Amino acid sequence: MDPREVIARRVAKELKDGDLVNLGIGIPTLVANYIPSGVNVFFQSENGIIGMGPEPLEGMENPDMTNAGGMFVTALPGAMAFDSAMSFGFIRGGHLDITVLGALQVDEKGMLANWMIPGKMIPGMGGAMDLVTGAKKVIVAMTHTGKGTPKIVRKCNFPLTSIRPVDLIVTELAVIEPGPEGLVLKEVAPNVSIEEIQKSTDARLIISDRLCEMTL
Amino acid sequence: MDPREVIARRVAKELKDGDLVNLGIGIPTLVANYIPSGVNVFFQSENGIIGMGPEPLEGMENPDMTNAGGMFVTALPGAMAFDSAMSFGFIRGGHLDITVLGALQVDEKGMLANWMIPGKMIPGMGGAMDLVTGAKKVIVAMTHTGKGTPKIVRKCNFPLTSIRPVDLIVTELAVIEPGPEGLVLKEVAPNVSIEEIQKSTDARLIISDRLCEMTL
Amino acid sequence: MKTITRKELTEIIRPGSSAMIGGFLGCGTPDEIIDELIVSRIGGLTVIANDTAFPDRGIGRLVVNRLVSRAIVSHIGTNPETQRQMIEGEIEVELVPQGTLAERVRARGVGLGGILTPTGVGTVVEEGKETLVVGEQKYLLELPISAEFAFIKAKRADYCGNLSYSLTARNFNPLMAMAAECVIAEVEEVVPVGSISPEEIHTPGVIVDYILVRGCR
Amino acid sequence: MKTITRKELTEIIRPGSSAMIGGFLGCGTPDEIIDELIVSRIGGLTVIANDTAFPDRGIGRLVVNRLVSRAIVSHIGTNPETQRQMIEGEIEVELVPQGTLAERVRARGVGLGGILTPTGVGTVVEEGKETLVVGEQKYLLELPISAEFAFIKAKRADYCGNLSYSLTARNFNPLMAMAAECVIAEVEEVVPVGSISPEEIHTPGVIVDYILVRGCR
Repeated sequence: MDPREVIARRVAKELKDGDLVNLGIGIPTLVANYIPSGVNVFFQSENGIIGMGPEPLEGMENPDMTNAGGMFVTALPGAMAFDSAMSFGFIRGGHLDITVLGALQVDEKGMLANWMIPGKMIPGMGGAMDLVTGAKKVIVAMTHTGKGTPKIVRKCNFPLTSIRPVDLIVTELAVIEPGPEGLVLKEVAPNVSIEEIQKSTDARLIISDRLCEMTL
Repeated sequence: MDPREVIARRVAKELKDGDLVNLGIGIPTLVANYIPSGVNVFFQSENGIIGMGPEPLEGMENPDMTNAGGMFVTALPGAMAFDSAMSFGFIRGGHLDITVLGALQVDEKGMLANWMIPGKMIPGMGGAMDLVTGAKKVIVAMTHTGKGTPKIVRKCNFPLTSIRPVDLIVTELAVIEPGPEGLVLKEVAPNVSIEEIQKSTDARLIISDRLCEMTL
Repeated sequence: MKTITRKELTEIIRPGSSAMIGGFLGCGTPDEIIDELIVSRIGGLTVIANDTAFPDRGIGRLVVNRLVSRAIVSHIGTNPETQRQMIEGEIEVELVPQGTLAERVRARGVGLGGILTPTGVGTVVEEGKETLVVGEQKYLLELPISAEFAFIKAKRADYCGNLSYSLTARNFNPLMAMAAECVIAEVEEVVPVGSISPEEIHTPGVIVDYILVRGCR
Repeated sequence: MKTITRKELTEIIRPGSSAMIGGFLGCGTPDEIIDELIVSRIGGLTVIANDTAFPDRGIGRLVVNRLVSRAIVSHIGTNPETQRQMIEGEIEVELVPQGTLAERVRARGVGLGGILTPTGVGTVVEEGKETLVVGEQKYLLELPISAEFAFIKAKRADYCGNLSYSLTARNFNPLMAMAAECVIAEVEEVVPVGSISPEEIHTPGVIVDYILVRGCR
């Protein structure tokens, strides 16, 4: 299975019926494809909608209906449109149950850096700082390393997105939960050893007493 | 002419075409009856509407359409409804051209007290503090005295509504403009002498060089 | 979101609760929720609202029935009973400028730690509050206000709990729906999901806990 | 409110102006106003917007045409040209978290002196800013942001200038309409007064200065 699909499938299992969910660009967007049956969630998009649906069929695009990545989307029955202040009101005000974002780095304290590589790439924080600060649950969905370089590090050296720690890190190799003692390895992907995971991880991992295999 | 009508007619002449106007309860409400012809203004009401129209005909009242005094009103074509934060956004944000309010006291510095008589009557400030602080032009419309007691005083001893001075005071006797030197008497009602006005006024009045008779 | 009956309200709302209640002099107030509070004598309430309406209307009826121990409102002038109870020390009243009240409720709902307003500077409203000077203008720091419940009134709901308000009955309702822990909305009708357009929905169903349909006992 | 043509825009907007521009990655951006700025080479602009869109779309085209000297935005990741100009010092970019940008624009429009937000605390966004602790939580004091112009895009206007937005094309537009000295709205059509319901009007005509109808040269 494609690593991106592994990540998206595992994250999708975190969604509960009735949740208000915001998916970031990239791998997080794929999560929408794997919502467990019987689970109904509402997707919020920063640009001003709750109840966002999938990509429209060709020829049915509307220029006034896009997601936070600028792609055409649809509105599901019961969708609601609003302005940017209201949109971030939902996010900052604690009404968003889950946000799923990508990362450049996550560290031992659960700190996330995802909006800038000094001197190299400065896309800007967009809505990420508000999302990480305000959502009830923050899930990082990312490949375990970036071109072989560990993204799970001892301490972020890229600028932080927030001082609020993330709640869960899901990669194609593992599920890791930041806790008071550090990063706890909770699940490993099939046919992947703990040693392999630790080798691809700069931060020290604490092995959970209840370590299990990742199911998708 | 009824003193209240005199006041309302004179205030109405201050309204300019296109103005966004908020009228308080009591005499200010009467202003709407005397808008000069050719002048089109938009009435805003704190409870959430721009484009408020007159009282409905009997049998055409709607429980969801009232003014800030709780009376049934109508919506004119082009009316807009909004929530209380937006409503005071227009007021505090400087979008309201004119607010017309009643007063308990106005003083030599143009300070207004209109929401409480200590130990006696405490209706509360409602929207008055925001209106006086935020409107571009604040007009006090009131009878010159309250049961013989001057309402235009040297210094308010009732709690202030705002530290922003009012722009104009209109009574059945006079039009008075607060300025850096004090209260300037600008217009006197027909058949009323300056002496009579000063006698009903606790504050010292400065007689304008261009004093004229009030026209209605 | 769950649809409930008037009787079920009494299992959810405990005496002594704090509640934001929508409405402006009774317009846009959830009257049937108020009816039930009165019938079931759920008292000792802290009420956050624009006003206490009239003795025979809206929130005023809660005051007359002595169910309110504390009121945080902008105006009590239309309800002599509130003034009487306040003067005799039977009810505690905190007066807040209307625009400030709206922003304090909103601040809570949208996760702000406070707002700076020029309203109230130099008046008794300033007492006990932190002030800040920004660009030579002085402002009061006004803090968010929260409550256990929001009792709101909407015109319509759909079966997802999305709410739509009507004309001046909107007022504080959408702000309060964002700011309280448990949101109970009284509506005139429930319509199929998808029959309210995205622009006409003012409060999303995901933040509404219970719907009480008027006339459904 | 006055209806104007594209040519008249050039008499109103001076080079070196500050302008808030609606839109989110080009969705809800007034494209014909941007066309005219490009054709008439009105440059040296300070742009306040959510983002700089794409090189061939929306505000991105102003950047590519070198009409922007300063941008206050939340995101430039979709426009490599903005990043290039920033790195080479040709354009000044201030990055603001999206929710903070929305509240700063709103604060100006509704007359607040600032807002306290938890967003950005402990990050580079905190640098140079006043912080306040309210109830053990630390907040940044974020200040209002204003501009000479707001260039906004609405779906419809009526002949009073009342505006109605569509779906996700709403975004920053209604906030910006409140916050700028001169508001120029580009609309797809103008309809008779009274044909947009009070609940569907998002920006009142009284705060709109000019309307440009798409396709009217």
